[in-house]
Amino acid sequence: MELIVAKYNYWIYVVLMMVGFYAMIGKRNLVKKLIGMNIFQTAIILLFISAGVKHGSKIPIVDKYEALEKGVDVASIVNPLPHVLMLTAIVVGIAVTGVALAILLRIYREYGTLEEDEILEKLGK
Amino acid sequence: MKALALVASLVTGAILLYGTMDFPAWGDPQSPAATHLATYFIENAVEETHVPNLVTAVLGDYRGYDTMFETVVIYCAGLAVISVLRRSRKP
Amino acid sequence: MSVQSSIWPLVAVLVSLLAAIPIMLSDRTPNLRESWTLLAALVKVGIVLTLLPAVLAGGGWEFTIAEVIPGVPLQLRVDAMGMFFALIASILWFFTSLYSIGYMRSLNEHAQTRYFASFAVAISATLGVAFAGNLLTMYLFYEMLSLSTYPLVTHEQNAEARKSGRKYLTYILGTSIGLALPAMLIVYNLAGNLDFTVGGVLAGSGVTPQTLALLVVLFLFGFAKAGIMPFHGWLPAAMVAPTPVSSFLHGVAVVKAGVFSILRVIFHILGPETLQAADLGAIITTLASVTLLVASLVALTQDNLKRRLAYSTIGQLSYMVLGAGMLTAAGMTGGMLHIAMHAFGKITLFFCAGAIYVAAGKKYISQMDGLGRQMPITFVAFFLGSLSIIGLPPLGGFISKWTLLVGAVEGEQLILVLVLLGSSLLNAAYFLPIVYRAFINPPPEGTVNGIKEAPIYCLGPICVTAAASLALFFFNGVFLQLAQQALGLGG
Amino acid sequence: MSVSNLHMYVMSAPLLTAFFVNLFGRKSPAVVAVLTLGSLAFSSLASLAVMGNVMVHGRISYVAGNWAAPYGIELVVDHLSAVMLILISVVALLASVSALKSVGQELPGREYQFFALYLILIAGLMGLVLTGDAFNLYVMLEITSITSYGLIAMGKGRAPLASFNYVIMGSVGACFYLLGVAYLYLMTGTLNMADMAQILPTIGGGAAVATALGFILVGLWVKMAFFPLHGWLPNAYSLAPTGAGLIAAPLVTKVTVYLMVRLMFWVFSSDYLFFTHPMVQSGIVWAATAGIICASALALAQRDLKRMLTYIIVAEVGYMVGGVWLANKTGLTGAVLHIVNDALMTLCLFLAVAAIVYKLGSGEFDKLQGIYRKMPITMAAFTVGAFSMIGVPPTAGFFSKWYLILGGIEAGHWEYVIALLFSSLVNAVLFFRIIEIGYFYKDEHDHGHEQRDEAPVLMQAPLVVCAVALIVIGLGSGPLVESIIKLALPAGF
Amino acid sequence: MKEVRARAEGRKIGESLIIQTAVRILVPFIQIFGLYVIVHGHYSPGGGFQGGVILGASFVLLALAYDLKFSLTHMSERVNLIFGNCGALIFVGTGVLTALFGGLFLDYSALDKLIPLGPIEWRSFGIFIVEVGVGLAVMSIMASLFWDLSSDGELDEGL
Repeated sequence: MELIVAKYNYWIYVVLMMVGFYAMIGKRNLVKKLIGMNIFQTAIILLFISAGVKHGSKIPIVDKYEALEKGVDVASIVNPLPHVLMLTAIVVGIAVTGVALAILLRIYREYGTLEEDEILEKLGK
Repeated sequence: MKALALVASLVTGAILLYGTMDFPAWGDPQSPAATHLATYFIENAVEETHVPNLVTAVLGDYRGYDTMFETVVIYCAGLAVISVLRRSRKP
Repeated sequence: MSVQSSIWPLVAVLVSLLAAIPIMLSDRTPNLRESWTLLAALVKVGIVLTLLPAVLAGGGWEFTIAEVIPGVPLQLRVDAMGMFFALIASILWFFTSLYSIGYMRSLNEHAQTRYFASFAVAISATLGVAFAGNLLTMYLFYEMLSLSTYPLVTHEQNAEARKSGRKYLTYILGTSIGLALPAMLIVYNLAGNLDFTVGGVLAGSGVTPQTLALLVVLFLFGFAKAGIMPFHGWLPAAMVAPTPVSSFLHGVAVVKAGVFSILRVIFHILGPETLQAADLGAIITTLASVTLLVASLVALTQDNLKRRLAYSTIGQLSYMVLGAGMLTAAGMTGGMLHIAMHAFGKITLFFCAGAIYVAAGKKYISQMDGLGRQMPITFVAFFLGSLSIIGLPPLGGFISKWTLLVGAVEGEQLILVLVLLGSSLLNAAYFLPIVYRAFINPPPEGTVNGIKEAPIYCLGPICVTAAASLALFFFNGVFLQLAQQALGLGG
Repeated sequence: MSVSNLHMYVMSAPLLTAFFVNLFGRKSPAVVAVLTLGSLAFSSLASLAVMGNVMVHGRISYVAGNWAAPYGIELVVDHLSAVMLILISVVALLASVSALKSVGQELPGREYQFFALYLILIAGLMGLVLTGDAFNLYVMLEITSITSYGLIAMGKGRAPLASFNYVIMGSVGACFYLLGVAYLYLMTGTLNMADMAQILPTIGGGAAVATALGFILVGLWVKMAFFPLHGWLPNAYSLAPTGAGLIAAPLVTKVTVYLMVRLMFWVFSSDYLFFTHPMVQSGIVWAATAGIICASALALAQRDLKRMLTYIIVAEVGYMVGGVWLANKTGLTGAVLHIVNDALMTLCLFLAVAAIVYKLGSGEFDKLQGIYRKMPITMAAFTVGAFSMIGVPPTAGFFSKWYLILGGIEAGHWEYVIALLFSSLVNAVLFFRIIEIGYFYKDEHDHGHEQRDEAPVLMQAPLVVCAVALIVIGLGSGPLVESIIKLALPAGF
Repeated sequence: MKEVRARAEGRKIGESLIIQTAVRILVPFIQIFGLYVIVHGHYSPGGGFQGGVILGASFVLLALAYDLKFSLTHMSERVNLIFGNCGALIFVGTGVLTALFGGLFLDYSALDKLIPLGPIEWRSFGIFIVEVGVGLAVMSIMASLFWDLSSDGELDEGL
């Protein structure tokens, strides 16, 4: 029980991950698959961000001159690295989504539908 | 198919949860993630780059190489969308 | 004399491979094309003969092409055993080339350029097998031989030829990749190198008898060109090829390359003494004996002359393997000698079959009644060839079969003596009726009496090889000496 | 600065050129051609120089931005990555020569878009090879993926559908990989591979590390189309524009295999990988075995040249993964050598296919009758590539197979040995079927000499170079292994 | 796609005067704010990506309120392409430039040889340069993504 309370952030992300993953491989609608992919990525982003949290610390922006003179109190500042990584990951996610949407438009142009079953049916003909 | 997908995602989730057993608790200031690299960045970034926003400092300089490719990624995406969607025009 | 480094072995191997290029380029001018073939053949014989004296004197030649795998270079080495085979192959190539020209032109065959080019590559590969300095190099040329003969087998390009080609490749590539390659790797794993060494590279490597037995079986079947049953099926199928191909490649080069490889492996990789110690000769002799007898029996039932010759070849090949399997000095020598004797005898027979086809258009034995009267020279040569194969004096075949018998007696293997004798009887039973039919039976009524001898290009080589079979009874010193040197006996 | 920047130029040349291609290439394909070939030629030469540097100075640790290793992003230039750099740039150069023609035919007027993506894909692959940072690897992985998605979706007909399938599968792979990295980051607090390798033994192999390893592996397997996660590959590569197949087929899967090797041996220790859970190790070899056999069998069922080759690629991935997981040096040597050889032989075959498609419009078997007489040079080179695939000495393919089989024998994994032999035989059947159709089928209508109708010289030249390279590399594989590949293997393994 | 467009035209979605005017007034402020976010990334949350997205969003807003062609009159596709390329070029070019000036790749302090500001100041300034590059690229790509996706690659009407 303690396990769950102390680490509930992991539980949340895993649940989100499962939702996304299920949508990616289980749904028959191509757009839903894409949405699943986004949920999956969000789950990972949450994991990273939650790893950066330190209780009782604030955002990683310091006063320049004060910092140069006195140094920075490490404990008071949140870990900036996951934020950096996730900025990158978000951008990558956007890029993939954009390309995927473009491809979906092409598919729609070709088959007039985005349901996998219907497309397969048309291909079968 | 759907049942298979459900099982697959449940199994994946279970494995991931199993992996979290070793993890530090949420917000633990002593966790490896919060101590190893992070300490260095917090202590030295301002001094070494004169940028008070640590995220920007790390993003633009320490991990500038990453960021460069991040830009390339988004550039690629734009390019890919154009090349996928635009129809060939007669010159 | 010791082993010297020299580029000549490589030249000997490559000369015909390189000749393939001008042959292909002179597609439109047949005369020029054929002169390339003959030129290359002559050069090749010349080089092999110049290399001979040093080998007879106990020396050798060596050339390393590239170090491809640690401890295993691509290396050519001319030793006694290789020279033995190279001598036969290069001399017979020259005559086959002459014969091919006559045969192909008489029948006005298509795609002659491809034919001659493939032929050139094939002989290059054969010499490579002969001169290979280690197992890997031999394997390389062995594969090259398989691939270059494929277009020859499929030459006709009809459904039957394609089917035979598929069968040929399935057997040959299937066994060489599936069986010989892993066997080679196991040897490499055990010994750390693959050099041919007198006494066997595995001698003293502490190989267990079980592994050794596995290796023997893998190699024996892996070199399926030797036609050990049950991997013999490709040989009768490959008879759809033009006769010069059958005669040279499937009478001499290809099949002998298989036998040669097996002998090489037994003598210089596994080692006769290692095999003896593990008591594994019996596997080889049993397999060979069965093939020998079964093939001879099947040959009896064949009406198509070339197919009968093919089954005869399968049987005769097993003689050689049988000799090696006896693991006695005389037996092994006999096995090697039989390579030479059978080569000259069988090529004569195939040449004759081709000549009959060119001159009379007949493929089946039952059609050959009285043909001997119209084509006396051909059938006399045929008679001599068959006597040699049967093993009667005064022909070359007698020498090798006699040595084999001595080997069997030496090894106190009575059954093998019986097998050898019985099989010779069978040989007689499937060859002599043909001769009888041709000379004694009257020609069937109503046949047009326009059949003459084959063209001189065909007839010449026939006479030479038939004469050679005869001569080998008296002058076989070179081959005997080479065979004994290869086994590390005597000289 | 004593440290050489050469490898950075190798990578940034195609990257910078991509922008210029996109800016100035709209009007004339000639500009595109000059820029592309120029930059790739520069990269090829420079990568050779990088190799020379590495041979002299050993491993070069390069930190982008001049920040010490775990804080900045480390780039690793050692023998292994130098080999890969050469491979990528040379393959890309050869492929692009041919692709220029083929894209000009299939996507007229859109060369600049195609080649901008193409060049970024190459830069991304080089980045993948160079990086020593686990997260940077993810970014690079996505660059290569996004460009491939785009390139593949430029094809006609069903190509977008195949591409979308690839998007989903590729994203699953990338996400799994990122999850693995996240777990490692949470446990070690670092993203630098060398740093991770130092920290991991101190924290022991607990549940999180095992999970991380598992997810990283599965993620990469999806990306490299390791059976049974290969579903996306055959459609994607066979329906893509020919020019895209030319670059993706030889490189993408092979580079991913390289990544697996890099992550396995430079992050996790071989002890941890192979001896903590021996069942896993042999299980993966069995999976590779199954993959090789199934993919080979599937290849037999194809009636189109491109599709057949895609299944062979899947089988070859099984070779390499199996070789790596044999847990001995010979197997690993074989796998690394096979990365190089397989890239070249796949390139050779795809170049030939590109030439055939250029002339005939498709690579269906029925159309191939009499092709040997029409395109003798192309088909001769194709035959060399085919022999290499089958593993006929002295072509390169034989020697890597040699090491792989030897590794299998040493490790006692006979099933893997048998699978390799089986796959070689299947390849023999596959290719001789084509040779038979192309060479020995008489054309029903025309008995005379068929007209020579070769592909353009620009498509033949790289093909011939590639075929010759296969033989040269085969003959030179001894020195190659001794002086480069041996040094490229992880130390202490 | 056609039906959607026809419906949109029929009902004149987006042709609302209130919205159009509001957007007209808002867009310059949005753009200035975007620039601010880019430039002020050193001192507050923000930076190239965030600012670039805001800038891109201003064009998206224009296209939504009016139509696609209108937003193209403000920023033609050609210019947009040049912006995108230049943005990425600035970043990669900076990297190559630092290498050419004898430093390691992306080591901004190496540019000190070009204009002596002091290595650490150059780091700060280098970050600024690349952030501007990122901002340009992201803006252009965001706009381009929207244009292409909303008009199915035809760049005519939009949604």
